[in-house]
Amino acid sequence: MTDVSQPNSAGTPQSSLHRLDARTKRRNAAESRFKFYGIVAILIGLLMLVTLLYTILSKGTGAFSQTFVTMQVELLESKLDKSGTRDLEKIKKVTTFGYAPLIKGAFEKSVLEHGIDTDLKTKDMAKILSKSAASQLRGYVIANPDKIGETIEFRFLANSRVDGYLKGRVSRESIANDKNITAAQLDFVDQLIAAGVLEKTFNIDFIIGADASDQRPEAAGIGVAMVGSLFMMLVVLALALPIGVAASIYLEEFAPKNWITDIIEVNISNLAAVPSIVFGILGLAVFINYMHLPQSAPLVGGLVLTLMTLPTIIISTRAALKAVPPSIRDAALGVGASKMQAVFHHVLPLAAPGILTGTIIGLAQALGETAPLLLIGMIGFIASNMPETIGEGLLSPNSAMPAQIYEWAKRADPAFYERAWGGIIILLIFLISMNTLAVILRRRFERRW
Amino acid sequence: RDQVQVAGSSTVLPYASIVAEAFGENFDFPTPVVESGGSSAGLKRFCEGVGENTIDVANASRKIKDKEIKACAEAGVTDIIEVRIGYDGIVFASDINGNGFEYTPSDWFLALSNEILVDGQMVANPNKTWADVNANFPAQALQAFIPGTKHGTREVFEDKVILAGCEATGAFDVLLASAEGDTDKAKHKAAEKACISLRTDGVSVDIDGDYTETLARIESNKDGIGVFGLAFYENNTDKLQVATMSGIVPSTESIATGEYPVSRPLYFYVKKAHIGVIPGLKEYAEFFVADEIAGPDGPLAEYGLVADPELADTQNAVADEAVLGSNM
Amino acid sequence: MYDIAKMGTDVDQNTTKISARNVQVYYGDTHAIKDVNVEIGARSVTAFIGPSGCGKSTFLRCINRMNDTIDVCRVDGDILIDGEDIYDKRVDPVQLRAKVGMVFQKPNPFPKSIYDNIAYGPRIHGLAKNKADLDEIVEKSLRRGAIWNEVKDRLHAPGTGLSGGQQQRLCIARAIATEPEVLLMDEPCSALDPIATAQVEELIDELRNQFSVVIVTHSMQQAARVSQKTAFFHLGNLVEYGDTSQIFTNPQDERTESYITGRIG
Amino acid sequence: MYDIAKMGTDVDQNTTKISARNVQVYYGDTHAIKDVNVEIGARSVTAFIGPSGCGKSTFLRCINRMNDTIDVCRVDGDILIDGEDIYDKRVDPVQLRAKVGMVFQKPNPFPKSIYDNIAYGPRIHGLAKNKADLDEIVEKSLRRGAIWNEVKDRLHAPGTGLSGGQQQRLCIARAIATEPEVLLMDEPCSALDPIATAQVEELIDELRNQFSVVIVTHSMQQAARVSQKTAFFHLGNLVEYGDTSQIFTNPQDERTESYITGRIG
Amino acid sequence: MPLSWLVLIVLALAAAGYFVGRIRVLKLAGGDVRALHSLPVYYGANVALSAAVPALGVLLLWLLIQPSLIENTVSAMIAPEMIPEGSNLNLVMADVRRVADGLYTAVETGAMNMAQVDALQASADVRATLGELGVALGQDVRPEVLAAAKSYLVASGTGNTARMVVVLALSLTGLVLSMIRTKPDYRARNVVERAVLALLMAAASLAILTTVGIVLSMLFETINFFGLHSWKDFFFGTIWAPNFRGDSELSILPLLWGTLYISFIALLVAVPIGLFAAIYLSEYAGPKTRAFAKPLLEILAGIPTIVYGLFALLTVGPMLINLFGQTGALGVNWMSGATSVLTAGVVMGIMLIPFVSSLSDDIINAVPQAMRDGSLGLGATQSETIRQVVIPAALPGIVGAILLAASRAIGETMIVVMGAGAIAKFSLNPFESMTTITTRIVSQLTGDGDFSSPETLVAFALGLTLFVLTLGLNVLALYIVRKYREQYE
Ligand SMILES: Nc1ncnc2c1ncn2[C@@H]1O[C@H](COP(=O)(O)OP(=O)(O)OP(=O)(O)O)[C@@H](O)[C@H]1O
Ligand SMILES: Nc1ncnc2c1ncn2[C@@H]1O[C@H](COP(=O)(O)OP(=O)(O)OP(=O)(O)O)[C@@H](O)[C@H]1O
Ligand SMILES: [Mg+2]
Ligand SMILES: [Mg+2]
Ligand SMILES: O=P([O-])([O-])[O-]
Repeated sequence: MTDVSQPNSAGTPQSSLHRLDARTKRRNAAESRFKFYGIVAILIGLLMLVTLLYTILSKGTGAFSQTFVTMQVELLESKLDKSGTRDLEKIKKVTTFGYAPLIKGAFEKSVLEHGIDTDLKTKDMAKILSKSAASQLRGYVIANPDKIGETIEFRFLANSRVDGYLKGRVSRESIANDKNITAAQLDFVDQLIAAGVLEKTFNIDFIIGADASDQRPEAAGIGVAMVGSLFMMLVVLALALPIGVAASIYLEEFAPKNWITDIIEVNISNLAAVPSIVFGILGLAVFINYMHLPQSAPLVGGLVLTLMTLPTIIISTRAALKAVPPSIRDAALGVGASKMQAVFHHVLPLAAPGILTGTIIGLAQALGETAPLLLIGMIGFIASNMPETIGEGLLSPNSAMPAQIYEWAKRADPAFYERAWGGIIILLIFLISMNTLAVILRRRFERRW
Repeated sequence: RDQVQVAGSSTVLPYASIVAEAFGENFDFPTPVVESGGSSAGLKRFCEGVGENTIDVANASRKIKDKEIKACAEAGVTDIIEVRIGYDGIVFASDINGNGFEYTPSDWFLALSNEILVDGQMVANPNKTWADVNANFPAQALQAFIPGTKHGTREVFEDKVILAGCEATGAFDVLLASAEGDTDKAKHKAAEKACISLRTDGVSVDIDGDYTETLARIESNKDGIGVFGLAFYENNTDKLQVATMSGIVPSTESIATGEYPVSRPLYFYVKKAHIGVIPGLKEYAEFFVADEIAGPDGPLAEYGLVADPELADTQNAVADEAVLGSNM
Repeated sequence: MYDIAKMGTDVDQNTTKISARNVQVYYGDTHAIKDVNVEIGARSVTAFIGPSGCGKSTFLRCINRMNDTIDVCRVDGDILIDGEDIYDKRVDPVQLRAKVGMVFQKPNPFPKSIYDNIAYGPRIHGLAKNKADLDEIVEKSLRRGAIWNEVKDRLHAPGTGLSGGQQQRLCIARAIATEPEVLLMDEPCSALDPIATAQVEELIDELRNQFSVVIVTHSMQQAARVSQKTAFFHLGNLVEYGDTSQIFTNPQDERTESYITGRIG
Repeated sequence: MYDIAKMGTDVDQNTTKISARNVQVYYGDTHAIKDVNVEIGARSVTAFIGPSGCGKSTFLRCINRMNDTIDVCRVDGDILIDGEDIYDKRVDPVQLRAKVGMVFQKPNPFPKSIYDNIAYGPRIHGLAKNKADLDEIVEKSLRRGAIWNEVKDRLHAPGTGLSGGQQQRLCIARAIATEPEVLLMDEPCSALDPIATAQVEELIDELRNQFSVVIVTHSMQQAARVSQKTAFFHLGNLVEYGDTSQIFTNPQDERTESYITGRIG
Repeated sequence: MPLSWLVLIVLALAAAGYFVGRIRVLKLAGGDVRALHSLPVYYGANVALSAAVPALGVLLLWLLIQPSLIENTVSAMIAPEMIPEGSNLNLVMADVRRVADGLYTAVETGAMNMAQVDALQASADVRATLGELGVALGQDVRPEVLAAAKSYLVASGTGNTARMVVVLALSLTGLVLSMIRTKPDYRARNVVERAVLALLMAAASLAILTTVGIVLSMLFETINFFGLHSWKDFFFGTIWAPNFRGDSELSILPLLWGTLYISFIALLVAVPIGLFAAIYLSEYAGPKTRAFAKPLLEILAGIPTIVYGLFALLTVGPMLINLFGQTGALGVNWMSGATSVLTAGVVMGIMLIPFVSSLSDDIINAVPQAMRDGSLGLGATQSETIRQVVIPAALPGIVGAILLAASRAIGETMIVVMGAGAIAKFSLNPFESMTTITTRIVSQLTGDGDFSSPETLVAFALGLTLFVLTLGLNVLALYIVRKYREQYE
């Protein structure tokens, strides 16, 4: 038979598979184009990510190093304890302003010791130091009153202009109108560098320290805010996870399908869309004004963020529960487990990785949130000490990392700007670690059954 | 609670934070907590009531309003101590490498107002460049970054610059003549309102953020002129050059003497009921206005606060715990 | 292999274990089971056969009230086990299901160890006084599930790591562990290969010494091999019920005949 | 009904349409198809039977290279259609699949209207010049799919709203609409009720006048009813291939016999 | 007894009940678990719940009701003529409460005893005494206030004692009753499970509670706002121009327009990029690429929005000017300022990419393989399959993802503040500055205006309106998803 060569229908004339017809070629081209769009889309996304990360890194790494001046300071008894009784109350009477002569003295000594030739007055020399130097000295003296009269080596922060000079942010041209620093002072700085008195090193205080006022950018650190964020995250984790999981279990496993569950469902997805500032309004009204919880406290921040994160956790937990195959539920029911037992013994453990992923994403979102904190008093100048107990950590005033970054970004001294970006780097390290954890969990537990 | 709790104006915040920090260093009291969030939000929380769970001090970049005093009283906050700490200078600055300007209020009115007076008629503002506004100026495109309507600075800008310019150019009289209203007062108000209505074609850009944002705008648009606080300008002299107003260079001195016209007073308010209850509250208030802090040589002035020539009166008032309305 | 003639030798199949009276099942508006009456004997294997969608699974799931978990499902009529109505208000379905075990079409071991798979039921029903007791129950169940030898060395390996046939026998062992009186099996071999199927069938044949086994199958060969009684369902009706040998050799109903001879289904 | 004797009357079945030579299929390390050689005739129905997991579906999917979509799947050996190697580099699987249509086990209409379901293939292959042309193709395909009468009044209703049997016939009509030369069917009736099955079988019987049909089935009755040739697979091997009548009445291989008589599978 | 002690005792009773219940039932069953209806833990839990739940419930109610009861009795003591000029009963009562609170603290800390409190005279400096204890009083205490405060204190003292007795009694009764009921055939599991179910239900209702809280926390100020400002202007006006002098025009429409426009542009960026990325990841990419690209893209969603704001201001704005500005590369002079709807929209779009891509990727993956097989089997190319079969099938889910992204866009603040400017106006030109509802909420709330002026209160009206709008959007989304869901199942 010659069946094979005969056209068997009107539409497709018998053709060799080994030759592409024009239409197929066209369709294949469309195919490649389509795939190309996909690659381009991903590349755009990744490019944006890289640009953002590059911007952040290039602007923020400077915050991790700082310029220090190392000097011998004589703790003059004549200035600090005129009576000589070492009575702490009397020593405390000397305010930080009273410590200025000590610093001037230290400069005098340094200049002599290193044979630096300068016309600068000691008062102007002292200006290259941070304003925190005096309080650093005072703090030391109050802690060690017996050291009065001795000469101790101190490492002082240089002020932000000097630090900027070492980091290339400040130049001799740029300070033309700057009343905070003069060219002569920069010359002096150069001499100090040559003498090895002044150097730029890694600055751990940025990571563990507390905020400083607008005049002392060099002394500001994000550590306490980090602890504030940590406590808020603890609250969120402790509340949002159990409540979110409980709500999801009810909705997914037990709730009858009726209008009440519909209302709850719409509510939850709507809460996910409520601008975060509105949660701040809610927090102020309910937790502070009505329940009288303390202001600026991480506890309140955590509660507000809990309400904000709940929808995220509920939505992803429900998805995780839904993904557990019904056969597992049947199996449990089949051996006589109650529905509650089936859920708690089998479904929940299987959904755990999904739930954790959702929780981590929710936490990450909460970690970066600023607006609601504005209304419950966690933005501003909150230079608390590190909390010592958990209770104190929850209840004593504190800031949070994004709030601190936001606050720094607004301040006048450009040195704060660098710190804001540095803070963003730390925040991002947290976020990326959390994301990585989520990915690892997802990968580790994905479809084990 | 053992620390003083302060909230309010973001303009006062830097000064308050400098004081709070020094206070914490030199006293045995813990460092006060100073929140930002705006004068209005601060006063609102101030007027929430008395007690540990309310704030002790509200910072404000304006005087408390009568309505607010009333709302305070309704919530039991009756004895309020008003403390004026100094003045905030408001300056006009542009990119350091661009043209310098010497303004008068009229220039700003002619640059930004919605309608200006041309040949006795109010017409839609036709000016495109500074040269159109004033022949002495270079032909640089008009672009102004002014505080958004939420900022107190905006009110000062409108009052002391635009309105002054409106009157100086004669536009005010024309507007008053044609203003609608039953009473003189209403007419006056309508004319003022017309004066300060600014053009919306993108020449004048409201900045709702902070001065950092204004600075960033100028950096990305070199033609822009921005409105800044004096303190902010002084910390960024490497990027900005300041313009004079009516021939006066803004500085803490020229503002303190009143030569430079554009400035506003800064305040904080203390709840008398909390004095003696919250440890360190009175000490904080006194420390804030002490000469070594708020005086012309103190750190606040160094940072850019215009010291109050009548600081001594304020110090006495704080020491006496004189409350609002007591001298009326 | 399995001989149909063997059936007659059984003792107990005349004692009624389960009896259904006028059972109707609705899924929302669909009438899935129409007026079924049937008496299922103790210690015997009963097969439900019929074309796809005829309601075999539905009826099977009525017997241990697994249908309760389907929102839209509604059951009318009575089902008595040992003379007690299982749809009575006083009956706790959880307790019922401990008494009426179930094995599903697709093997569904818990993603836990083999030991825990078996121990789960006894644990939640408090069947073991102590660990030793539990160990004993586990071993006994695995032995009765004819899988002990294959898994005794890896009781703490995951149950999901077994082959399909092993998994299904594990599931049967799991169902036996709670000491049920009735064992329901919904197409237990449809996911298995021939060798695994043979093993499970052998097991079923042993189980009927102790349990009343009801098995749904789409394979007439299988029904013929393992069951003593067969019920033929068609479009929700129980068309014919009787001794397996009789159903396959001499069906009374025309529809049964068409089905058996391969003209429908 | 379908008569096995009918087979001999067909004309074309000796013309080879598809021939497979030493085909091996691997899923990763699993050797799923072992050295299969087979010649499938034009205009006839060929049935693949065998126990579950023996590789029927795998081999079927080799014929239109649907296996390409499975990452781990690797095919060795040659498959020729009309003498051309379909695994040749120059062959575009897209073109191939237009020529070799496929119907799946579970009816899978697109979530579109009935009309669009059918028109989908002709549209992407540009088979219709205009709307009227397309309408005609749709009507013709639905007629050949023996479902026209049931759906002609609701062509724009969703295809997913049909009953299972209707859906499966819709899928067949959809496959025919692109004018393929070979039609592969993987257990097309396993999800259907008996009535729907009968309709589909009737349809297959008609289709063989134009197409070369290859059908996988788990039901030997079905194979006997619809096919002219039967291939029996076991554990990845093609054990026996020959005329259906011969395979069912006089199998050569022992394994085939065990399967047919119900001792395995 | 302080409240915390009471709670602790009840909890301790519950804990004890748990163990006793367990032991008792095992004993009754002769140590044989098999003789029990439920596992022993359930009997224990049942006793614990009976001891704790009713008692704590009553305690909670008590805490809510007692103050208002006492308030009523005490306020009867204050005769109308005792209320000073310009004040009202509420204010006086607030004073009474504060003084009573102070006295309570004094007694509690041991600074005074009840006798001393009784002896306290208004003439004595009550304010100073209490101040030392850390209790702030607004003004000196008047005699009638002190008297009322004392009776307030006494009443609440009595109330507290009664509370303690009742709560403990309830707890013990619950304990004993449930112990009596504890018999081997008692259905302890069913009871406990019902209680757990109630807990789960309560957790789910928290969402509703939050909603109610949000609405309530904004409702009163919104009503105040509408008392000061015409609702017609707010909803139907066309100008947004807050003004310190008062008498501002505050209409939501230009803000709504800005919100929608910016969100629209954001979606215009995010949806195609996100969708194509999702398609590539789920349909083309190998598992390795997917495992690597997906989490990387998700980082975009985690970057704090303030960073995006700065990115808009410093990078994207100037870049757009370089393209569309006067001296730009295109030479079109369409754009004069770096802040525009386009700037904010583009940056926001970048932030939203992962919302669309990750969710859509999951959804596309969930489309049954049978759909793809059906199409491929007809000789469709992969892209044809995706465009004509997979995407339509996944559409409801994709719409859901887009709606989520839209919600985020509507609620976003920082990017708009820094990228779009602060001008409220109606314009179609994407190169102009505009602003959104959310940013106006923040700026009116944190601004310098009088806090009881309409210019500040408008924030609450805006917030509530936005809330209602998004609620509507979500109802719509639910409806769409319901309507099209499971079409392919
Ligand atoms: N959950 C459900 N909701 C609605 N209808 C259902 C449901 N489960 C089954 N049905 C319908 O009830 C009828 C009987 O279904 P059932 O599953 O009992 O059949 P079956 O005999 O077990 O079929 P198969 O051999 O395919 O398993 C069918 O028409 C089916 O469509
Ligand atoms: N995607 C896959 N990946 C790995 N192994 C597979 C895959 N698909 C099938 N297999 C294996 O290949 C072998 C043959 O499978 P195939 O699906 O071809 O069997 P079948 O004869 O069609 O069985 P059934 O009657 O159950 O459909 C089986 O062992 C199966 O487990
Ligand atoms: Mg079934
Ligand atoms: Mg198959
Ligand atoms: O924060 P301010 O009130 O000063 O603008």
